[in-house]
Amino acid sequence: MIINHPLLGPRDSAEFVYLGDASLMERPDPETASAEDWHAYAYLRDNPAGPHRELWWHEGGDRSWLVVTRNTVTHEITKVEMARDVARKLGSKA
Amino acid sequence: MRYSGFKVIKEALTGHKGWTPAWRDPEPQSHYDIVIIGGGGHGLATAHYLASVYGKHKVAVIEKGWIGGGNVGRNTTIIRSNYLLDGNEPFYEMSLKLWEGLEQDLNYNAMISQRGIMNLIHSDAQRDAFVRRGNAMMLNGADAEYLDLAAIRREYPFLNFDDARFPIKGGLAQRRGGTVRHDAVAWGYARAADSRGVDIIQNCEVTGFRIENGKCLGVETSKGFIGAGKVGCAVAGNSGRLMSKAGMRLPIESHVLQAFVSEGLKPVLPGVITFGAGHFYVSQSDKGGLVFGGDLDGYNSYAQRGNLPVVEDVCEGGMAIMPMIGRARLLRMWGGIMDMSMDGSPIIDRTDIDGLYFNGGWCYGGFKATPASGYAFAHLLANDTPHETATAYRFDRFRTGHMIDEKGQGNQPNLH
Amino acid sequence: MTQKNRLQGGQIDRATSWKFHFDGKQYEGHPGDTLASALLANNVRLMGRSFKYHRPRGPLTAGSEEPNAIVQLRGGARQEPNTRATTAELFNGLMAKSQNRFPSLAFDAMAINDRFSNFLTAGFYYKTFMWPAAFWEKIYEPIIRKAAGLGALSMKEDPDVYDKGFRHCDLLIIGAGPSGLMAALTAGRAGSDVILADEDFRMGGRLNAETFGVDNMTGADWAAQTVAELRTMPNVRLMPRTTVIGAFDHGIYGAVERVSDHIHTPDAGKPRQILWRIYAGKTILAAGSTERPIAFENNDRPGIMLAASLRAYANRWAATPAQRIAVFTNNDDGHRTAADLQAKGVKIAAVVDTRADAPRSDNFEVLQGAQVVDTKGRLGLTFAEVKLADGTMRTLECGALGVSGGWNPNVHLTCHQRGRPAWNEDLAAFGPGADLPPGMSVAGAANGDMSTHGALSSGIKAARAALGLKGKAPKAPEAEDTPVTQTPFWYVEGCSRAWLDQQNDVTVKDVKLSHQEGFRSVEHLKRYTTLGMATDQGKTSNMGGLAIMAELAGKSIPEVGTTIFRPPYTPTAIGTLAGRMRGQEFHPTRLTPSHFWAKERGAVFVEVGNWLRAQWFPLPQETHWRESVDREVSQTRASVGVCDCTTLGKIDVQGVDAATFLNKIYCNGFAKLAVGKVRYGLMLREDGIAMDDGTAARLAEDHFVVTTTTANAGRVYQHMEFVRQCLMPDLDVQLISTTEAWAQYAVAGPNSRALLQKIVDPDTDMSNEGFPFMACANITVCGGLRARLFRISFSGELAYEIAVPARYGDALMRRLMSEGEEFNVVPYGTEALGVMRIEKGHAAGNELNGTTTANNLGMGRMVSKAKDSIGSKLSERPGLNETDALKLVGVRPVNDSDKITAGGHMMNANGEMNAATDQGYVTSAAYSPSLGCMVGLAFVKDGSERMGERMRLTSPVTDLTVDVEVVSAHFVDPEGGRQRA
Amino acid sequence: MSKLFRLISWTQKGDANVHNLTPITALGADTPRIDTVAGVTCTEVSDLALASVAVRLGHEHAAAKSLKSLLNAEAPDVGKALLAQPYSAVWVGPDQWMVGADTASHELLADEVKTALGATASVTEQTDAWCCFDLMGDGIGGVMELLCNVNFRAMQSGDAARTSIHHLGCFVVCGDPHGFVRILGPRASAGSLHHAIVAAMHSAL
Repeated sequence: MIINHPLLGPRDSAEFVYLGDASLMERPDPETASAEDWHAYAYLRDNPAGPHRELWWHEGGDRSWLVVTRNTVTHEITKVEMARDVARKLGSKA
Repeated sequence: MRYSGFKVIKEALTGHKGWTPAWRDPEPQSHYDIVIIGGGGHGLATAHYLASVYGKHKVAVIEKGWIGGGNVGRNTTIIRSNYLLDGNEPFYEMSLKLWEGLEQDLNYNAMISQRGIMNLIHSDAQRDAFVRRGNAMMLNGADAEYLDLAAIRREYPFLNFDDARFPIKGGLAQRRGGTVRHDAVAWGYARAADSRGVDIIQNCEVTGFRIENGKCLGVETSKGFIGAGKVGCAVAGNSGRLMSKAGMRLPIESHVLQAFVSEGLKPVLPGVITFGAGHFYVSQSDKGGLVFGGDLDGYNSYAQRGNLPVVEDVCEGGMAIMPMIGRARLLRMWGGIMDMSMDGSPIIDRTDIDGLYFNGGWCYGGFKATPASGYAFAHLLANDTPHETATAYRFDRFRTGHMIDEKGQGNQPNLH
Repeated sequence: MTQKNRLQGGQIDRATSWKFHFDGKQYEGHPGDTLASALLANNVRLMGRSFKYHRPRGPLTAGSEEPNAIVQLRGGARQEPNTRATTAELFNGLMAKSQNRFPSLAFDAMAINDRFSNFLTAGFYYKTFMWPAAFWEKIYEPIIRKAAGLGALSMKEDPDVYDKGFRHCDLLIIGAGPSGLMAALTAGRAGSDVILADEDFRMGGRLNAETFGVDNMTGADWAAQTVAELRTMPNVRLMPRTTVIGAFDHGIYGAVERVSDHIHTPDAGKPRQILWRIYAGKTILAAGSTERPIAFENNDRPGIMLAASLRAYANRWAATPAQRIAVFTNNDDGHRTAADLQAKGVKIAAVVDTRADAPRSDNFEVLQGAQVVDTKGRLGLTFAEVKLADGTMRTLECGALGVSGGWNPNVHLTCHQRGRPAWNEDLAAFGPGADLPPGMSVAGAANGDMSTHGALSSGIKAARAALGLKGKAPKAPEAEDTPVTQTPFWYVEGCSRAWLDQQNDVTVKDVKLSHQEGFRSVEHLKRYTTLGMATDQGKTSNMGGLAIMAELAGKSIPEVGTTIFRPPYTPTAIGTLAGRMRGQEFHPTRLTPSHFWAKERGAVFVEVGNWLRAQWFPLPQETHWRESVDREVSQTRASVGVCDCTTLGKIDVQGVDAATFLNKIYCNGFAKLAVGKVRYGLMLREDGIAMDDGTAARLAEDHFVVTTTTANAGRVYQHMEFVRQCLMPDLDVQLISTTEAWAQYAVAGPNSRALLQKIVDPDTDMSNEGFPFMACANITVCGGLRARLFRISFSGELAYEIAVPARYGDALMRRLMSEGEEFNVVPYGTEALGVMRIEKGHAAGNELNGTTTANNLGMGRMVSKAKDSIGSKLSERPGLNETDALKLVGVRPVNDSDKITAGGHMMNANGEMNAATDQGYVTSAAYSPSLGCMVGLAFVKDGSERMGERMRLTSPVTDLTVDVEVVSAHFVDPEGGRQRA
Repeated sequence: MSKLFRLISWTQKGDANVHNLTPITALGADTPRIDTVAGVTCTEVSDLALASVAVRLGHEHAAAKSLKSLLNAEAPDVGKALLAQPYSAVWVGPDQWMVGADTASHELLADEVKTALGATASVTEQTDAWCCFDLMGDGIGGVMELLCNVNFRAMQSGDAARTSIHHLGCFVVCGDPHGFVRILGPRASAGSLHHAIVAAMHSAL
């Protein structure tokens, strides 16, 4: 597969390390979260057959974490974002 | 129809006119005691044991395509019970025992071939871990055997002993492990279940569950509504897709695992061999093909196909451990979709929805588990209590912290 | 006489003659020949035996779709099983053997199977071999396995090397027939970056096998001229002998280039084959089409071939299987074969055409509305039995029969991403479907453009569309443009032992039985009969099987559908897919800075991940590794030892928020760590399980150096970057690995300070007060070389770790050894390191096995409740905090001579020993020279409360059970006085 | 401040080359290795000092300015390298660069760079984290396509990419698409990297 890195352009997915669902960026608030929130965060997944927002680390490249929107049925990639930017947006939301 | 030596000879001499379909092709009835979703190995085995062991005959297996078209038809056919943890080992050992009696039970030759499985060891730490595992197996009543380097050299002279980047230091063998003609497992269970009145309904896709005030009343399908006292889901690989129709999120990700077969070769491999310093395991089929595989592609996928990097990774492992296969040719590669669970172990449990039961999360250990999975799921569906060998396979183990993590990789499915 | 069946003409170099051997007999051929064409020219038709019935077989085709002419090429370690004679290029001295026969090809004992074919029908195995139960394993299966397979491996290491490479292009064109060449010409002239790949060694495709012309020259000449022009274009790369094996995601194609298969042995340093990963912006599939046979009784005898292949052998290779041939066809193409061979002087017995209105010919007899119903000839065709239109029979004497049932477009690569082909009514065949792999288009015969002119024009069209070329399209060259309409005719009525899959011996009868038994989907049919699962991947057999299944099911062929085409397009050597990554090069090797020195010292090395580390340093008189290790331990504890610990991961953590960051990463506190101090840290995964441990040294307010275990360095770095970028993006923290930048040595033992004082520059106060336990600093050594000094101890002794830039590591080690002589300094390896850390009760990889918690490790209290850290919340789950949880303890044998085995399980002193009574397991064990017996670390249920308890250690798999005592894990200096001294 | 803290900076140590330890090359010899195949040479480079620069949060502007004055040029953009003397630089990540210079005159490069950038960036010595090989001569394109997945045909002088060679994370810096490429790889694996490069030279040339 080829991931279109926002900075570096098209790069082979073999240069990346896959982590999983991008919801892993939405770590529960340690002050307020319930045990159930932590269980859901760590263990439950939507696992969709279709578009999936997921985390890839460019280990063989610039060491950026990326949020890739990829269709799990066709493998088509429709969006690639710098995870740090996404995380900052999440932060500002919270 | 029973298969017998006499029958085979008679048909051979009379032009095979007397053979009848291995299973019927019925239309669905309006209601069953138990409906199994998924005509794969696990679903068909569940139906067989429901009918033959638990006396349930008003049972249907509904399959969206043709039976045996999922992972039971696209795996590397290995059976073994070489597990470490108490939550797993008794279950897989029961499975191995069921395999050993399967042909007589089903009156169908699935070519169970117990030529052994050998896990190669390449470091001291690995040896310590395998010794612990071998001991766990034996303490659970399974067979295990530790082999030193000399013994490995004797039994597998063709391995790379002299120019290895990660030299072989020994191995853990399970002599009762081996391989099975995978398609025949689906067909054999289907034929046996059918002969006991189970309806096997092919090309019937589940479009939804009918759930009223917390109880599952049946399934909506492409062939209309089918009522059921209980609904059991056994669609590993597609569990996420199916259970979302019941509004459930699972501790599971779907991943693609590739497998490979070479051209037919004169026999070279005694049994199953797994490389301990790379991603490669291999056996040889009765037709002569080297059947081998390795690691997941590593990303969520429902596409039954993979990509080159893993193909190369697997072949690199193969050449590293047995460089005599360099001129053998890879004939076909394919991909199967795995229910990768959060701790690498399966789930056989009731759901929060009354009357809806779940069997999945098999990762890439599903094929060897087929008989025990069917048996334990049948037990759960019949008695509403978990089978004694499957008590640990609960949904809530993640909530309570009772994970069954053989590989110690934690909540990252693609590492299991 | 030699080359009895060599005709005139052809694209072979008659000026040169090459000798080759088949089954020990010598023949002659020419450059340009394939093994098959050369054998046919030498009047050899019999080249192989079938898989199940061992029927005599000759080539069916002239290409990579060949099911029958499969031989064992070369010999010795280069023995190459299952090689197609039809694509194997001839070279001088080629050696080939037939396979799957005993004792000889002409007389094969296993041909007895053919007599028992009534028993060996589809699905036969599943119904039998079950009685008595025990017999399957012991009797039946061994017999079946003996018969398994076709060719044999040499069982020797493949002596050839393989390469892998990457190529990028705007346009990849697969196939160099008329459409592919025309597409390449169009794109090349437009200046785009083009790769043209073809599996053949001569580009041109069917143009080389036909007689009709292009632009007033022969097709072959036009192809040669076009290739010559393309060769002059720097933006066009021609890749002959290159098979594109698979279409993978996002325009990545796998291609195998056969660099040296056409010569005797590869030149020095050159690969046998190269696996190319081709990254294509756009792709044109111009793979042509494959002729399909017609099924009739005994249609598998040597000499019975596809009609166009017969033609190809005559036109391209000037070879014919016989001097008198017949043709059996249901379309006009078959007539071309008769005309072309007749033109080369081959006698035409007749053209048998199933069509009542078949075209007549002045030159040879055409039997309209006739069918071949049976054939004769034990090891090769002698007669064909023909049923004429009026029902009367006629026997044709012929040594070869060309069969043409129409053409199937080669759509395989269009389906590699699970796209489905679409039915083309005119061709009565499947063509490319709508859901092609993104970026791919299809041209020429592969797209159903069967005429030469149609193929040429579609090549132009496809290239212009793919590249979005504007302006007036160039005109396609002049060429024949005969329309093709194909009336389907699949098999001769009433045939039974008529072969569909010739290699796997699947007949019409088998397909009928499969249907009768309910195996009616294409997937069931394939799996039950093995149709299409042979090394030819069903290229010539699938359609016939589908057609018959469709008829039986009363459905149309498209309704029945096809099985899925999967990579590779043709079978691919496993060595090619592995490339150079084998032997010592399987993984890269990481060497420590003291490696070359250690090698001089005769160290024994061990693989630790990709690292090579010194395991111990044997002295000449030492005969057993234990002697060396015990000495290294004793000498270190008695005086001073040095160990290269560079392999530990080192991560440079800087930034204003560095401390805050580490506070989140580690479960214990780091905010208040003073500058110049080191602290032990434990990292949890988010699921509360211990991930890794190490130390963090604070070199400045905003600068830490974190160490990880050797094994987890990579994963920990990834984890820290995840937390930095994805969870705490607004912290000012920067990370970079410095593992390899610094040579880091542990200097341990009571004399370590004394030794280091000779190395460290004087302005560093090395006194216990000036540089206490857990101190760290940037210093200089040896007169001004920058260095880092940490006072940390893994061994439990007074110890330091000193680091210098890696390039000086070798010199520093030598200096430590020379300066240490007065202290009798000893270098120690990983074994002694392990012994000392076990004696000291330090956890390592065996204890941090991914399932253990801080609680298990006896560090439960380290998990700070005062703050949130990764994993702290989920570590509170009940399952991770049970009262009888495993606790890390020490074990020692009650009888000092007994062995402690890592991996052994702990059992109570009395009672049964089984899974139910299991009390834990030993993680690490070693002989302790300090205690004079073996000691171990173990996880024992409620272990911390069982000190002094007698238990049993059992290891049935290594046949050992001993009495042991549970003791503190700190066997040596439990109070820790030494490391603080 | 404690005595230890005073010792943190190396810049207070006068001449760093007075020490009496002799370095070895990444391949373990006293002198750099040179291999030649069909006119293409692979030369081990052992006199390259390296320091990484990672900009501190909120100091992007200041850091860029200081870096510019140090390099006498804009810091290279994404995927680019600055090929200059005395300082060269390669973009390695968002707000991160690797600065290079000769060890002879810049043994303490990290300190020089830190002095230039002060609190605006984190600087880490990287000199010995890497080994370096220069490929020179006609036909290096054929060698590169066997080594790594960079489209070397499309590379211009001053282009740089991080890529994988023989499973090793490497930097590839194009000096001249027709005859000069510099490869930086992990120092501890210099032997494996060198073996891969020379094997590819024998295969392609």
